Amino acid sequence: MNSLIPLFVILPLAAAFLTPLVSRFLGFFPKSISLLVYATLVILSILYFRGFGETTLLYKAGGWEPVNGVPIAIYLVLDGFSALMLLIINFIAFFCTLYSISYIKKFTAEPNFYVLLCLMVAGMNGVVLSGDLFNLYVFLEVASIASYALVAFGVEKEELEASFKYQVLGGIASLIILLGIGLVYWTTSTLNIDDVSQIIQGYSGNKIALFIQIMFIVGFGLKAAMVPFHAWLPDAHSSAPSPISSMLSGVLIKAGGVYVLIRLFFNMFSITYEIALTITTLGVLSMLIGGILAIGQWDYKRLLAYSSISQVGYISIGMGIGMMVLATNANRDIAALALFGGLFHMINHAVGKGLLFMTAGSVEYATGIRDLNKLGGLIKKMPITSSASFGGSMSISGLPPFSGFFSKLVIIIAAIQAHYYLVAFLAAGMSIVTLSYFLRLQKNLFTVKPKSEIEQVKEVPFAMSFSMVFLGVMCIALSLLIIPDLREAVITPAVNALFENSNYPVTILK
Amino acid sequence: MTIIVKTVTKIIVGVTFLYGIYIISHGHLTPGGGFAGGAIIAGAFILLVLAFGSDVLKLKAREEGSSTFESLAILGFLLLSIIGLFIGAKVFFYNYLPKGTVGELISAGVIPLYNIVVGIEVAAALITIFLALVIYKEEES
Amino acid sequence: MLVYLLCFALFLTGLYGVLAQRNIIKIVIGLSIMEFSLFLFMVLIGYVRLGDAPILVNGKEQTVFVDPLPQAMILTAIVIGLATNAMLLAIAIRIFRKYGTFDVRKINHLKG
Amino acid sequence: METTLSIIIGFMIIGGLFALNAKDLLSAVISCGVVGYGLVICFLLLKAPDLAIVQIVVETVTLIIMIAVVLNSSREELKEKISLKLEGISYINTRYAANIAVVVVFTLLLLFFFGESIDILTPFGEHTTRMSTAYIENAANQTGSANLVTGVVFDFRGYDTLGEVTILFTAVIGILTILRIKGRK
Repeated sequence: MNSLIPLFVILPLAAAFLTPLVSRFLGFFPKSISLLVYATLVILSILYFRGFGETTLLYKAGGWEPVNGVPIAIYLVLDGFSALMLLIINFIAFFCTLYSISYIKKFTAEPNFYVLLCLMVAGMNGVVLSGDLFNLYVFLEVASIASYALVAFGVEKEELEASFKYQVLGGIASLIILLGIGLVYWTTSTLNIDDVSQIIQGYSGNKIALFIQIMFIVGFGLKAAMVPFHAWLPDAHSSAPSPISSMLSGVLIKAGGVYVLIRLFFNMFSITYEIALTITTLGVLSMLIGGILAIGQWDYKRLLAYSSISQVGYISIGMGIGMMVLATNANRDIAALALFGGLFHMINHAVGKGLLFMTAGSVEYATGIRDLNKLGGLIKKMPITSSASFGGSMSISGLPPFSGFFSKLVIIIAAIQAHYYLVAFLAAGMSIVTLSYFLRLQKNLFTVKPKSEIEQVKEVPFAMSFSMVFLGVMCIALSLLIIPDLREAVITPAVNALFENSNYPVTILK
Repeated sequence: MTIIVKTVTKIIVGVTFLYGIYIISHGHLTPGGGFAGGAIIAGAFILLVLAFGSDVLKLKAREEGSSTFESLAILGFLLLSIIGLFIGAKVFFYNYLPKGTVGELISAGVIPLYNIVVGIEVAAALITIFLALVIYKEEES
Repeated sequence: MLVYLLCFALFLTGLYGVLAQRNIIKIVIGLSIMEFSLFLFMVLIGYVRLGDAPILVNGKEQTVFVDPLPQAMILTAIVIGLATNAMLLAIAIRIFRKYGTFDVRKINHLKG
Repeated sequence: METTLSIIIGFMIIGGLFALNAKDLLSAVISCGVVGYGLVICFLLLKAPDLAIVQIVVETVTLIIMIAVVLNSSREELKEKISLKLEGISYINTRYAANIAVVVVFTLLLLFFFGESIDILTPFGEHTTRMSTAYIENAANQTGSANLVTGVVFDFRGYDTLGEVTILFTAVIGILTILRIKGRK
């Protein structure tokens, strides 16, 4: 397994580099090779869970051993948390590609679409695997630049404007992250995440550590679209082609924002109460403001985009409560529970929001309309799309048989156990708000009398409906993760990898 | 452009090209390397386009050619790094060729090869970006 | 330490440009200035007084070198900056063809 | 050394301010180029010849592309003021004010933390190496490259360079995608 780690980056990159050359002669090449690559990577990440559940694998690029205990080259690290992220990324990417086979036929320059998607996945895999700060920045830029181009894929007025906004804010975020990395190098003279953590623990009382943390919160918060920094998300996610919206909302904001925040704050800095409080506050703000703004939306994809902001808030609440409990030295089990809730919700949101954007794409594909006022009565015309949309909405808003219910429940229980009653109350309240706007969405889409313009509508092609059905089934099946045995196998390694008694540092300096 | 500009360009372009190749091939000995050399070669080409006007050269074909070159070069880079997986220490980015004596032209293992590949890649990328912006203007107006 | 302060001032100049200007080209210029200041910042960190450029010359005694790692990182970052600038300019020229202006206020079709 | 650098950075700040406030877009672009060339001189003073070469070439190419873009479109500049006048009543431009406030807050943050942590940060010119000690001591023997920066870029951190060329490739594909004439069939 150890020697297979670089394949997560090599395979999508090789597919991306080959496609422009080969696609001139073989038209089917781009889709088939991307599907093949993602399927292989999903199998590889499942292999990790079967064989190495609790161990941390280390890969030294270039074969450079540490000198005097100081790592001198780039190390790739694969532990439970990275493996979970890799599984989500490649799984969603597989179904987005499958979905795109029919969807993207409306656009010109199809091969470029698959190339950019492959590059984005390669960038995200690189971010997740990286054990080096600057390397992380480089691969974050790969993913971001590919996503800037994908948002503008339709080259109409709105797409270009959204992409410009996204690029400017994303550019500021990248530069602030680079400033943070520069400050880290100034203080510690090293870039390896684990080596930095050993030195910076000594400075934990000093203001410089706090300043670096603020820079990283601003930078990665911009990438993750937490609330004061969310201005770009609704435009970018609603203007992109629908499979790309699924990738952006489902995976990119998590791999490029939330994942890095969690990784850095748990494994690199020593946790302080102030920072934990800041993250929880940002999470609560995102949850409230995203949810409230979503109520007023009449555009299918914009509503989903605002809902993404709200759900990212839930994930950061789980993470923030875990940090607060660890910082105050309270019961570690509660922290583990909160983190479990956050990560569980991350999985659910990736699948559910990916599915919902796909249904939005299907509705747009079949009718050409995104305005909720003009839609209606689709349940008879498009039964698969409407049932998938129903499943996704209910999973995100947290109704019992669906998986979203359990993850939100775990977060709320953890908040109550940690005595943060206000947070628990707000989380439960926002769950009702979420339910209300999704119910309104369902009503407008499917039950209201159909308007005259959409009478000739047919169900979407097989590739699109298959991905939707599969993800819809996953929305229910994922609730099995609450069963202790499955939970031990999939999410607990990720939670354990984040705690300070994990073997993340130990393996590197051997 | 005037005849003076064209004549001077004809002389300078060759020299610039040679300088770019020199910078690339001596990247492991003197300052510079693949990035600088590639950008210099691209600069020479851009000078050519600016001096002789964009309509003389068949830009559309050239753009496709340069993007093909780019894909080939970047595949070469990936291949060079993947070969490390099979030779010697069997790790990604392993420097598997003999190192030679420090300071000689043929030394440093794979580094000169990386320099050449990156040089082609950067030159092709910059030329493609420039041509894409130029051609775009022609077709719109 | 004055150098670092001036470097931060350059960064803030760029930030002011990005946030306060309403012209697309000026926003791009602001981002470039921010990039420049960060490149300078990283190289300033790696400088060692009376150090030599990190290149071995035959027949010269081993001397103090400046830190090669920030230079390698900035080499990477310069090319990243070039790529982002080129993407922004492509979008800018496309927006100009569609709207006939570089003014951000006049191309505000999306709200949010 | 420090004084020379400070003077050059001071000129760069003036150039940047001029670029951001120029009336004509062409002169704005050119003064941005001046800032980039100032950076080249700083790199040379800081003993980074590799960076100086790359920066001077990249800056030239960027400048050509930017001038081409500006000449092909418009050179008109649009000013924004703190107070607007609509139908005779003057408003305070809230977005502009908010953006200025963000810059001010960022400035204060930067200054505050810089002042607080000045005793921990190593002063200019007294950098101690940790990760790069190994690079300086025996990089030449291990990689065989006399230019240490090239050794670091292509051998120790070759994986970064893979990401970097990938970014260039992504940008080229992205630009070719964005500059299509028609997006939808």
